[in-house]
Amino acid sequence: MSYQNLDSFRDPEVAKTLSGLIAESCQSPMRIMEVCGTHTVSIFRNGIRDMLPEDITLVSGPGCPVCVTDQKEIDDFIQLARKKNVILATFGDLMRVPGTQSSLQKQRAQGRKVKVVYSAFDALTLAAQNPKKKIVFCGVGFETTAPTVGACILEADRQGLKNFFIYSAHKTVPPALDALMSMDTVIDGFMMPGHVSVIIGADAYLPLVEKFSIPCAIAGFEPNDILASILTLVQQKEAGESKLENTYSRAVSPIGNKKAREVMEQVFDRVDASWRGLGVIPGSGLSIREEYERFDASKAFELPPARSAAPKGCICGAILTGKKIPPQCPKYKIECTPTDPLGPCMVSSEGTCAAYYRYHGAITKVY
Amino acid sequence: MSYQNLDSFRDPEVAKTLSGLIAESCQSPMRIMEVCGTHTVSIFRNGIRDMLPEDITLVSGPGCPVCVTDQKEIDDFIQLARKKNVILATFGDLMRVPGTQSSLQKQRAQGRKVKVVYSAFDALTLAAQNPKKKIVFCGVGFETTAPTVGACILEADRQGLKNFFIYSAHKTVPPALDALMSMDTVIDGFMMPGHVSVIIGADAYLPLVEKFSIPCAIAGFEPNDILASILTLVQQKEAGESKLENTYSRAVSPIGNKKAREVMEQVFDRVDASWRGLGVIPGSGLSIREEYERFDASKAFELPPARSAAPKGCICGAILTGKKIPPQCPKYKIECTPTDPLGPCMVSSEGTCAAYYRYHGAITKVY
Amino acid sequence: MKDQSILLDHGSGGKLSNELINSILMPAFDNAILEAQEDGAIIPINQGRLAFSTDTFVVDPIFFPGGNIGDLAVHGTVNDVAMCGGVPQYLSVGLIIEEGFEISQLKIIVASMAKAAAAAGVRIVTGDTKVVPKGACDKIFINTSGFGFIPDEINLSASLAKPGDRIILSGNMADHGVTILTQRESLEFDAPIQSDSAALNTMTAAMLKAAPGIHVLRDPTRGGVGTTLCEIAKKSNIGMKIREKDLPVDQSVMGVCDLLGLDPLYVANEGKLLAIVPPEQAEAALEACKQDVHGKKARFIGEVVADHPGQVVMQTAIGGARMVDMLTGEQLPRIC
Amino acid sequence: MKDQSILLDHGSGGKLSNELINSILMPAFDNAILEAQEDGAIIPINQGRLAFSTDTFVVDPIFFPGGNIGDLAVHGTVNDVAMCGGVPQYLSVGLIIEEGFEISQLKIIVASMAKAAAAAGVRIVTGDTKVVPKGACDKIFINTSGFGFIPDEINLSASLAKPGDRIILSGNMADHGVTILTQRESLEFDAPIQSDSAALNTMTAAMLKAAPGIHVLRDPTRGGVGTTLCEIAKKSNIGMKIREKDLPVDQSVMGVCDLLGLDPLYVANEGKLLAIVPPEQAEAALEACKQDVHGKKARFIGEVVADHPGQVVMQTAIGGARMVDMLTGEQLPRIC
Amino acid sequence: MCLAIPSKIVDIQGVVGTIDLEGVTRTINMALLENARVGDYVLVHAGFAISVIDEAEAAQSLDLIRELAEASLAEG
Amino acid sequence: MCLAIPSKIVDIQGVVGTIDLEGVTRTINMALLENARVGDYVLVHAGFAISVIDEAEAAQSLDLIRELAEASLAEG
Ligand code: SF4
Ligand code: SF4
Ligand SMILES: [Mg+2]
Ligand SMILES: [Mg+2]
Ligand SMILES: [Mg+2]
Ligand SMILES: [Mg+2]
Ligand SMILES: [Mg+2]
Ligand SMILES: [Mg+2]
Ligand SMILES: [Mg+2]
Ligand SMILES: [Mg+2]
Ligand SMILES: [Mg+2]
Ligand SMILES: [Mg+2]
Repeated sequence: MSYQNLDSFRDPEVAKTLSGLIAESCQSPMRIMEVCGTHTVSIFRNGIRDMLPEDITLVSGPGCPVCVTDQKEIDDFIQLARKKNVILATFGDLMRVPGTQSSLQKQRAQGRKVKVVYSAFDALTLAAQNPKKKIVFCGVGFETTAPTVGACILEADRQGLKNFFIYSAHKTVPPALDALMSMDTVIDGFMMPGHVSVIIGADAYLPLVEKFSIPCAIAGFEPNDILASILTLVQQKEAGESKLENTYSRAVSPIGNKKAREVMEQVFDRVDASWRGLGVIPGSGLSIREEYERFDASKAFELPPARSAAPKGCICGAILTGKKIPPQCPKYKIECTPTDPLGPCMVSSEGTCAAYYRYHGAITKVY
Repeated sequence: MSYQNLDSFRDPEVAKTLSGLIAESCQSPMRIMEVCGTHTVSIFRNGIRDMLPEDITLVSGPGCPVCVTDQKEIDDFIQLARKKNVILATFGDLMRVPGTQSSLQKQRAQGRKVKVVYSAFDALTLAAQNPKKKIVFCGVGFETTAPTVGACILEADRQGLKNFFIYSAHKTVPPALDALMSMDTVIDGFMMPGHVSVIIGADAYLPLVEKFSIPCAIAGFEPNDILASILTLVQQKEAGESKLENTYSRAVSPIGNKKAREVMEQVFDRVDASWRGLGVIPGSGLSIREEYERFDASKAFELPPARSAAPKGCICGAILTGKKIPPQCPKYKIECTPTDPLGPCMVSSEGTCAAYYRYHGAITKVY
Repeated sequence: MKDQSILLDHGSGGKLSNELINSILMPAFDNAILEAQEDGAIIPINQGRLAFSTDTFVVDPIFFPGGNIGDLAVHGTVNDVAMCGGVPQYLSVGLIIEEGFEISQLKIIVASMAKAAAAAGVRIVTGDTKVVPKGACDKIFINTSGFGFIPDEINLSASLAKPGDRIILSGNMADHGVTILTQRESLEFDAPIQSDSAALNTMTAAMLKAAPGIHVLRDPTRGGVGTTLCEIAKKSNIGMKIREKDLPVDQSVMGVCDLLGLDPLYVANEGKLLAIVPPEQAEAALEACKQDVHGKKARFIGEVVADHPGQVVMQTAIGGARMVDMLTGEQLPRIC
Repeated sequence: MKDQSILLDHGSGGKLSNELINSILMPAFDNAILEAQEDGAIIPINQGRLAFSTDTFVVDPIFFPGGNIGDLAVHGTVNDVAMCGGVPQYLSVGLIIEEGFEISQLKIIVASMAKAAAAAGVRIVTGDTKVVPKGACDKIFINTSGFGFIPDEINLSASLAKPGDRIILSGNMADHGVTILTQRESLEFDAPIQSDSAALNTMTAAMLKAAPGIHVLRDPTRGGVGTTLCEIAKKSNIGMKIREKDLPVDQSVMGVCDLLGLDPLYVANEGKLLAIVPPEQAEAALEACKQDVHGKKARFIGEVVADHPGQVVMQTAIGGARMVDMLTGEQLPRIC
Repeated sequence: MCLAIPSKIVDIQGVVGTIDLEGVTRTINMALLENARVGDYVLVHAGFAISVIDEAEAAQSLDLIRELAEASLAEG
Repeated sequence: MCLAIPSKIVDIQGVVGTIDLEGVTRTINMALLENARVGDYVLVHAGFAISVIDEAEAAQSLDLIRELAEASLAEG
């Protein structure tokens, strides 16, 4: 698997064939939800919408961790940045997300120490190097990311670090999909998140497929991965089938990454969690277990309940559940732009509204 | 006493008269030492040398506190600047003085916190405003300055400040003059430091006058103050007299400022002190009394004896005792300039070598 | 402007930069030459016109593979003058140095400036040096300003692109920005990549000689190729079509972009240009560009169209289409 | 240079500044126009000459009685161009802004720049904006560069002073430097003084019209009148005699200087000039200067002499004489 | 949702691995991956290796896609 | 040795005095000086008033100097 081989998954001839097959197979309107924000971005960046028959509608799901992070959690990150002696470490994704009053970017401009890291492990290193500072890492992400944070907590424990803290806003995908299907959403098929699946394994979706009888395909992130998964979804639907197809078998096994899951289970408890737009979903959150609670920023710091209020007029909830698309939001492109985002779906680089804004002009089929 | 009145002490007509009288009175060579560096600078800045007969030689004495500060004390200031959590507060005068290895200016360039203040009281304010920092003030100066520092220690005591420290390198003038006269120096008259005299009072010099039978005049700092004092010194010498004349009676009384002396005595003990160029002079230093030793930086901080070495080839000692003038130093203007000073006499703005360098060209009598 | 305080993004070369410039600076300094918002000012003089430009360099780290803040500062202004069609001749240098900065480093930087100026055939004719207290600036910042006369027959402006024009990019995208990023402490890459920092005035002179009818020259610095094309599309009120497969990126640079989630289309370049050329002179312009030592990988990346004025559309490598928008704020390493 | 690292004094406008410039920058950028070390570059062009200058402004505080960093930045470069005999016409602006800086403050600064530019009759025609992370600069720094054409009959240079010339100072010394000092937190003065920051191009134009034979114009900024005179004496290899009694200082300004132990001769000015004028045009030049709103207190302060070349000698107010040397490093408040 | 890039492992020292991505190298954490070996391609997410790419599966997917393509070309 | 400048006291509040030096005002510390009153000229050294200028003595010195001057002028 080198970049040479990857090229096959990007081959325009193959893409043309796949999109032709999709058009051929598709006989009736179909709404496919790509659960994962990275899929959303890949679809837009590669211009895939442009290659699909009009009958196929791609709707974006709740798979951008920044977008589904609850307003209170964002406000807590901001409260943490304001604490004395704290260096807040975060993935770049969170920097611009508007909290009720401020954002991490604005906190930094006011002189708070906010540091963008590429890995939770970089935050751990920061803690080891700055024994007099408290390093707090903003833990957001799904099953792909949570084990990396868990591994850092175990390592901090081994090193005996006393100045390393995690605020865990991690969430898990299957309960959210279950909740979504139980709502009044119209989804005819799921494109499943490839890298969450790497960890949880393909089999983790079997209960969902069974319970809701819905076509599902696990997809990689190259354009032809995505087209292939759409093709299988269309074929299933047209054949009246509801299966789980794994079109990303080079990375996703039926059982996933057991070691990563063990780390996750060792460090986190499953708890109810509040998702933006979806409300509280039972068992969908990961909180730090009692055994490691000395690393838990939500316990180590006083975080008086802020008056968190989701941005007025933002229909992120409807967007994240696939009920609406951004152009249906009255704020879209008017009061809400990437420069001045109102909701997180506009700020996250993989947020649905941002992707629409950036890549989706009036112009399609121009070539 | 407004600036209008001050003008009389700067009147060129008066100056011309006085210099004429000096020339008239002066019948034989005379070496007058202006003890005080501020006199040295005033003499140069006003071009007074240019107005005196050739028979009169003005030599500069040990009255620049920066110049006579022992190398070890300078090195201790630098050690203090290097201490963690310390803000070193200093009069601007000390910033550029070369220690054995570095200077405060260079320490600041390396990121140490060194702050120029106008008053020791500003350092006290700094301490009150920065309770988590230790503020160390570099105490240099003679009887004029020591009471101001003493008053700050009393105030710090009253406020209960725990983060305010003084390194006392203060010195007193009469013992130094006594020591000087006991050396092989040729001085025919003393121009006494006006502002030290403000504190210690004119009578403080009577023992010296008596012991060494030498003409003395307390002088103010306006050009005509200086000329008038020179005139009285010349007149004394020509008359074979040895008196103490107070030509600065508008500011200096026979008994001086009792309150200031009380503060000084309350806070400081008289101890032996090492003067650059003069060596150890008994009873010429002021160290903080036991009662206030919690404010004593030399006790609060560990200051391992540095290998202090006076700059090689610098003849500051001979300069400060009036034995030589800067042009007689082989380093003067060659290896030693205000830009790259070798000794403190070149760096202090009232240092003799700096004054010569700045104001004393080959050119005199050009107008 | 909605924000109350300056954010880093206001300096990103993207939309917030534009907003700052347009809502605060332009109205204040209000004049037609400035409003043209070219890379520099084009100034009519008694005989002929002058190109005049300024840039301040605050790159961190100040030494990086492929150059340092000194030669970068020379290249930057030389290029901006060249993009106006000027023949850069004279530069000024304004240094801001942090107290405590190593003289040895200053010497290296200044030597690089001198070398870069000599190589570009420009002279540094006036300067200014300020030293600020420790902590009041980050090591060293350099401003360069410069000007040069514009040959009479040359007329360049971002507002002159015409439908039918072809778009040339002189080489790989994103080398500079990615190089700088990989030098930051926390990212710790070991990458065989270096900044493309270079003076392009020889290239522009050759191109303008071969194709004096060139409509637009621009160096896609902050904001990258994507933002620069959008700016031109908006100013000329034309559309652009570009082809993803023709946008050259070094494979190592692409590797870093993939890992950090960056789009090379929006990453800074310091030795590349975009040329928008009427079709009849396009081949000649490309050929001249390719002859230059910094233009070997030059190629056509797209065309100007009458459709969708103000918008840049990209044919993706797999045959789809998507809009290319301006960069919003500095791209940050991300996991999503 | 002996020092290993940059000290604040290297930016003081005094000797260490000169040492830095002469030992590091000049050799590196090596060219005759730069070596002239005028306030800006004088550049021969096809027809005529251009004056070109740059300055970076890092004043702290950024707002002060009499102005702010914005109008100061315009005045500074306008004046340097004017001191070269140029008629300032075009300016560039390079902003470095600290993340978190208040936009409202930026607006005020930029408005002041615009006002100052309009008042001076110059246009800001190109610019650049950089934002650096919080802590990487101190609020805002501004570079301005500018140029203007020099009328054919004018020939100014610090190397052209001739024995017999008379020396004009256009007003009180030290207003700017002392104003800035009194604004620093720890000094806490309340003083009815303000910076003299002003554009002097109207004054220079009038003076050059009345006395086209003027030999030298200089604005005594950093380093003050004393340092500027020494520079001219050295470059022209002539001596100067000045009279202390004719050196005007505001009484309040003198009060602050006395209290802090500063010599106003070495304190910065931002709206004053020194003119060195052949005797036959001296009265006309002084008269023109006095007619200007910023030159009311102008006077002769001394003469150029053939004696003691390279040295400035002052007749003191009480009738003595002393040398005037260049400033060594920034003057600090002192007690001795 | 989760950027993860396939990269080649060129060194493993305990939990510290080194990846090579077209000449760019960087250390990553291997704590979440068992059985990875030098020479393997792994997916890297946020500085951690999370999965070994199964080359056989990759080849199989490609074959499948190619077959589809050829079938379609034959048709077309 | 010790710069000290004569300045007029325009206000005293406890140990805090305000001096006026040709329109420039600054607070100074009066702790070292007894009996100073508003209107007095004092010598200020390093932020502390250290001495009241005795105007009578000043006048007397001036008179003395002026006498000398006049005597000399008369001679010359
Ligand atoms: S466009 Fe903006 S306001 Fe509307 S849903 Fe998206 S983020 Fe919310
Ligand atoms: S000239 Fe320099 S070396 Fe000589 S005595 Fe003075 S300070 Fe020392
Ligand atoms: Mg520019
Ligand atoms: Mg540029
Ligand atoms: Mg300058
Ligand atoms: Mg720094
Ligand atoms: Mg440019
Ligand atoms: Mg100037
Ligand atoms: Mg200049
Ligand atoms: Mg200037
Ligand atoms: Mg620019
Ligand atoms: Mg700051």
